[in-house]
Parts: sequence; C-alpha cells; structure tokens
Amino acid sequence: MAGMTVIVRTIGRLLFPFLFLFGAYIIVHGQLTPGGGFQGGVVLASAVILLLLAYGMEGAQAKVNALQAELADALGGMILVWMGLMGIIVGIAFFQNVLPFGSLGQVLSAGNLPVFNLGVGIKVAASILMVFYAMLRIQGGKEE
Amino acid sequence: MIAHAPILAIVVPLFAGFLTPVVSIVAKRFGVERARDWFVMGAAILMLLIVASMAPAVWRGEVLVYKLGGWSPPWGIVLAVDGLNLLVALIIASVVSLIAIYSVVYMERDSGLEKYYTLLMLVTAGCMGVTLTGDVFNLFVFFEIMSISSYALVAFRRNWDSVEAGIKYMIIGSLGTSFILLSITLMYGLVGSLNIADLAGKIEAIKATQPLPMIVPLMLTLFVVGFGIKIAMVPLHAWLPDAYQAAPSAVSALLSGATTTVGVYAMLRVSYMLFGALAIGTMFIILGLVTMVVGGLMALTQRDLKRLLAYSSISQMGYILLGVGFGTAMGIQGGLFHLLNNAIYKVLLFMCAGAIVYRVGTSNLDELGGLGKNMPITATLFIVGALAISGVPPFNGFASKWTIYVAGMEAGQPICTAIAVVMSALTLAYFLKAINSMFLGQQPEHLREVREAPLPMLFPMLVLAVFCVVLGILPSLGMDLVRPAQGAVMNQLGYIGSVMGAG
Amino acid sequence: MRQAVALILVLAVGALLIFTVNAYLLPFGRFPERRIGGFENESVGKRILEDAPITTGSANVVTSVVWDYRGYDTLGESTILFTAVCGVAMLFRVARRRS
Amino acid sequence: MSLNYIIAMLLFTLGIYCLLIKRNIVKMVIGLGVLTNGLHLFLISLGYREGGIAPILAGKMLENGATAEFAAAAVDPIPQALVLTSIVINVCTMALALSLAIYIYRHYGTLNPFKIRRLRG
Repeated sequence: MAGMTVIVRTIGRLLFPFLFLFGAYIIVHGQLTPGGGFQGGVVLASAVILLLLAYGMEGAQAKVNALQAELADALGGMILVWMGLMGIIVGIAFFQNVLPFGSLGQVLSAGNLPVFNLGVGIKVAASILMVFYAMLRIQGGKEE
Repeated sequence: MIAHAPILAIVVPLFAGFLTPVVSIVAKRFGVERARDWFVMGAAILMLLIVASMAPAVWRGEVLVYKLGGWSPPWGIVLAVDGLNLLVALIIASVVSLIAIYSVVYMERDSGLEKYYTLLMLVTAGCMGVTLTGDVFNLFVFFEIMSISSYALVAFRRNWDSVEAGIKYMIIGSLGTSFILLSITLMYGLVGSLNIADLAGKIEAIKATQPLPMIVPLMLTLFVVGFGIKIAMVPLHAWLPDAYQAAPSAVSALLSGATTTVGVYAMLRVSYMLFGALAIGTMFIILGLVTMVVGGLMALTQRDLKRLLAYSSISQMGYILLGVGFGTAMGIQGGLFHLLNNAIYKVLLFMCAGAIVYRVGTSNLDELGGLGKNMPITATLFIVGALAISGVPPFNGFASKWTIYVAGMEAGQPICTAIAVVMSALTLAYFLKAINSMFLGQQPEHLREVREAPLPMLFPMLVLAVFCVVLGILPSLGMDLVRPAQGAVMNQLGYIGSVMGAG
Repeated sequence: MRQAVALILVLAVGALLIFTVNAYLLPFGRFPERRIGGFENESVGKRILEDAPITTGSANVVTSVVWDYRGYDTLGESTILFTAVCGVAMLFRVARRRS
Repeated sequence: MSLNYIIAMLLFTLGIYCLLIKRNIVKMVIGLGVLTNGLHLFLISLGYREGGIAPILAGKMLENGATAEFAAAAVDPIPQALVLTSIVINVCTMALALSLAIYIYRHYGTLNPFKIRRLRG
C-alpha cells in the first residue's frame, strides 16, 4: 500500500499519540467508566491502522510489525490464562478473584479486573492488526 | 486436581491452542518441527486422561458441579458433568487423540501446519466447552468457537472446492448460531436466568400455565433449527456433503466424529432438559425418518467416496434422532449407543478414505479400482467399517441398530422400524458398490505402483476397527457405557437438584 | 418467484416473532418485571446489580459481569478472536511447499 | 406493543431476507451483520427500565455508597455483557467470511453464490 497525501499523513502523525493515549485510558479505566479491554484495544489498533492508511504498510510496520503483533497476541492470551489459573493455584476456583479489591472507584481497584482488561486490550489490538496485515498481504490479488 | 477436572478438560486444549504457534516457532528454530505434532498429540491424550478421571464419580451417579469464579449456580457460570456430558466428552477426546496421531503423516504435505494444529485444538476446546458447560450462553460461546474454527478448517487447503464449501458452511452455520442466540435471548427475557438447571425449573413452571405460552414451542423450534444445522438434519443439510468432500479427510473425520456428536448432545440436552414434556419425541421421529431416507437415497447416486460417506453420515444421524425420539429408556439407550458407534466407524471410514486419497490422490470412485491388492490393510479396515455402518452382525452398528429396532417395536412404531430396516439394507447396498469400485474390479494402469498407507495412519484406524469388533461382539460393554448417559437424559429433576443444590 | 416465496416466509417469521415477543416477554422499559411465571425477584440481573459493587469491588457493573460473574464467557470470546485471527492468517498464509 | 422490540425483530427478519434473496456473498455477509445487530438491539432493550441509569456506580451515589439506591435505578447489566461478547463473535465471523469471500473472488472471479457451484450431486 502506497500511502496518502501530505494532509492525511500530517494529521495521522499528529493524531497517533492521542489515539494511543485514549485507547490506554479506556483500558485502564475499564472498571470505572464505560469501556474496557475490548473497546480500548480496538482504539489502540485503530491508531496503528490510521498510520497504515496514511503512510502505507511500511509506516505501520515501523511501529508494530507482524511478528510483534503475533507475540503481543500470545502475550495477551497468556495474561488471561494465567490470571484464570491463579484461581486454581491459590486453591479456589478457575477465574476466582485473587487480588485485593482496593477501594471502590479508584483506578487500582476491583482485584483481577484491571489485569484482565489490560491483557484483553493488548490481545484485541494485536489481533485486529494481524487481521489487517494478513488481508493487506494479498492486496491487488497477488501474494507478496 | 480431580476437583478441577471439568475445567481442566476444557482448559488443556484451549491453552494448547494458544501455545501451538509459540511451540512451532520454537521448534522450527531448533530444527525439530515434529515437536509441534508431539505437543498436540500429548495435549489431546492428556485431555483424554482428564476426562477419563471424571468417569468413576459420574458413573456412581454424581453430578460434578464446578463453580467458575466461585459463583453459585444462577449468578455465575457453572460446569455440570453428568452421564450424558461424560459420554460425549469421552467420544470427543478419543476421536481427537486418534485424529492428532493420524494427522502427523496425513497432513505432512500441506503448508501452514501450525495453523492447522492450532485450529484443531480450538475445535476440541469448543467441543469440550459445549459438552461440559451448564450455562446456556456459555454453550453458545463455545459453540461459536467450535463453528468458527471448523469453518476455517474446511477451507484449509484453499483450493476451489474448499473455499466454496467453507463459505457455504459459514453462511448457513452463522444463520444457525444466530437462531440459537435468539432463543437464548428469548429465554433470558422470559425468566431472567441463563443457567440450564435454573431455566429448566422455571420453564417447567411456565409450561404449567394454561394455555401453553406460544413462546415455549418457538424457543424449542429455534434451538432445533440451530443445532439441526450443525448435525445436518435434512432440510438443513445442504452444507454437509460439500464440506466433507472438500475438507482434508482428517478434518472430515473430525467434523463427523466430534462436531456432529456435540450437535446431537446440545440438542438432547436443551430439548430434554428444558422442554421435556412437549411433543418433542414425535418431532424427532419425523425428522429422523426424513433425514435417514433422504440421506440414504442421496448416497446411492454418489460417484465420490467422501461425498458418499457424507450422505451416509446424514443418514446415520437419522437413526440417532429416531432412537432418541422414541423417548423410552431403550430408545434413548439405542440412540446414544448409535451415537457412540457412529463416531467410531464414521471416523474409521473417513480415515480409510484419507489413506486412499493420500496414496492415490483422488476419491472419485470412477478413477479407482483393484486397490485391494495394493492396500490390503486399508481395504480390510474399510470393509469392517462399511459392514459396521450397514448393521451387519457381529459389528457394533448391528448392536445399536438392533436396540433401536426393538425400542421401535416396543414403542408401538412398527412402520418406523420397517423403514429403518430397509434403509439399513440400502446402506449395505451403496457401501458394497463403493467397496466394489475401489478395491475390486479392473485396476487402471496408473494405480499399479500404489503402496499401503504408512503405519502412523494405519494405527488409529486399527484401534477404531478393534472397537467396532469388540463393541459388536460384546454389546453389553457398550450398553454399560451408555446407560449412565441414558439415565442422565431422563433424570431432569435430579440434574436440577444437583446443580442448584451445589450453591 | 423465489423472491415472493422468501418474502412471504420472512414476513410470516417476522410477524410470529413480533407477536410472541410483545405478548410474553417483559414490557419494554420495566426491567425486573416478568410477564409470566412471577420470577421478578429471582432475576439474575437484579441480584447482580445489588451485589456487584460489594462482591467484586468494581464501580462498573458491566465490567464486573464481563470479567467476574461471566469471566469465563469472556475468555471464550477472546478465544474466538484468536480463532478468527488464526483462520484469517491461515487463509492468507504464504504457501511454501516442501520439496 | 413496543417500538424497540418491533424494530429489533424487523431487523432480524430483514437479515434473514437478505440472506435468502441476495446474489452476492458480500451482501449476504452484510445481511448476517444486520441480523445479528437486530438481536443485539433486542437483547439491550430487554434490560432497559424507564428512566434508568447506566449500571455504573459514579458521582454522588459512589460518594454516598448508595448501592441500594443504585440497584433500584440502574438497567440490567447482564444483557450488556452478553452483547459485548456477541459483538466480538460477530466481528470474528465477518472477518473470516470476508476473507473467504476474497478467496472466492480470486478463484472464481465472481461473488454470485449461484455461479459458484463446482460441488454438486
């Protein structure tokens, strides 16, 4: 993919950090405000996809390449899995809360929930990027 | 660890699925690509052991209830394992283990194998999740895992046929799952709960109101259509022959052995547990007869081995529905026994077809012939499977079909029994035709050099053939396996009591 | 012809659904209520609304349902995402046949 | 009769109609999306209550610890959680279906499902 005009490129470059921050905000405040891991993850992915649209494949791959996305996907999955298994290791039940609750309404509250949101946020962002990269690979009906 | 067995049986294939890409990257780096195959095989066998470890307690009549996150039944998600779940879980775990062994050689010529094994493990996780769960929305979620990964597996080879079959399966299947979701939504709107046991109790109370609220049969219909698509009940079977023909044979075996079994399980669980007192027996009998007859008649005209097996698969689903539809203890027992047997010989037959495709490169019956000399073991195993599926004594198909016939006579349905007997003869006819054109007759010039299938492919086939014979000679063994499941189907109050009492 | 049959079929299904939904489910905007059976106080959602802030420590009750009460569903959901990504990557894999 | 339920069910049936009648795989996938979105709308409507607030403890109620008051005012959280799950499932189905459609187009040069018929019998 070739990329777009200078207007799109400039705005894309300027917007990228804000989109990224917004995505991170949605993920971190998952247990306090509407949103959470899935929604924040999609925003994170859309930040990179904006770069992809503006600068083409190379611009996006410079930020996150396909292998990094695959590893991030695995990392997110592992976070979920291990937090789930912690319940068994501690000796209660799969998916049981093992962290302290904290005080209601704080960013660091609600036990496992922020960790789950973080894991799924990474996972969703990576997954959606991977779908985009995979689909772009055969752009124009020709395999890379 | 035994206390955690229900969740571990799901989590092991799930994590194996997550880990397979990582394992294959590492294995490739160290130059031992086969490590990935061994890893998947090990995970499948570990799962089988975990499922088997639940068997003693369940056969004693307990219902194992596992509270996820520690939430008591109606508030959170529970896993509930009774005889029926256990039987289906055992079938799935065994089938998947054998297919993992079979795939090592059968799939070795394909690219993208790490994706294949990942998807194989995810199908397994989906099947296990559907089977062991006690929550109706969770059932839907895992049903989707199973469906989506099987759509991808059908299209695995990416050639003309498989993408066509994949998109057909995908569109029809997605329509089916959205019917299931609609039905679940209606249930939630009706009683405000998602736990199967809780729903069963509450819907029982609603059914008592006069006249019967129309929403109850509507929900049942939506469920039957949704799960009926997965088991290819006749008006909804269009996707199945295409999918089975175009998929790699290992995947066809997986679909016929695991996902259709899960479809039957889900249908039984939902219809008998939630809608027990409605006239579901008659409905199953009619659907079963239609499925049986149409599947059998369509199979007669096929010129492709895998397509023929696909239609016979549809036909066998009819027997299961018929047996279950009689509603008597013996009928349900026969239907479930046939479910077990169907998984055994259908997987065997698809593996034989795969062995032929592996060596010859085609499954078109017109291009095959005289292979009995070149592939004697495959030929023998195929004949064992074919005789078993046609209900010839002393193979396992006879035992279960006989039970269904007897149940039919006892239930006062001689016409159904007669149709079933005739269709059984028809099954024998088209399998004889297939055997004749594959293994006997004139051998075309280009098949002279064909060799016997390699040992890792023959081994799982041999295991299954041994099961065919053993369960045929000692049908009481199979009956003992099935009896707890039959007890579980008919014991609605016991299930509700055990699950709700666990809180 | 096919269009007419499909249209009639769909209209029939739609009419049936609209009728049943309006006749038997709770009236719109009356959440804990149930029209038949009297399960108002047993509604899972009602009880979770009362308990969730205390038992899970999360101010957002939807998040506590998604990740705590029904966390296992969400694990399944992320597995589906993984499955779909895997399926897409499988379809668009670069074929490298072994010699 | 309530408008929410009617429109949700109309969207659902519109999706089915689209699946039955359209001769283009991408349009069929869009139909699938419409159908599922109808379901989501329906599911969300089931949990609504007149003048209800979002099931998020915030502002004054959080400071006063008024959980009972909150529980009496908020809408049902479970359908919202179910819809979140279902949306992701729908996205995944669509991603895979569209990928398959790309492949169909590369092989057959058409997206008309009635022309894509190599498997028959």
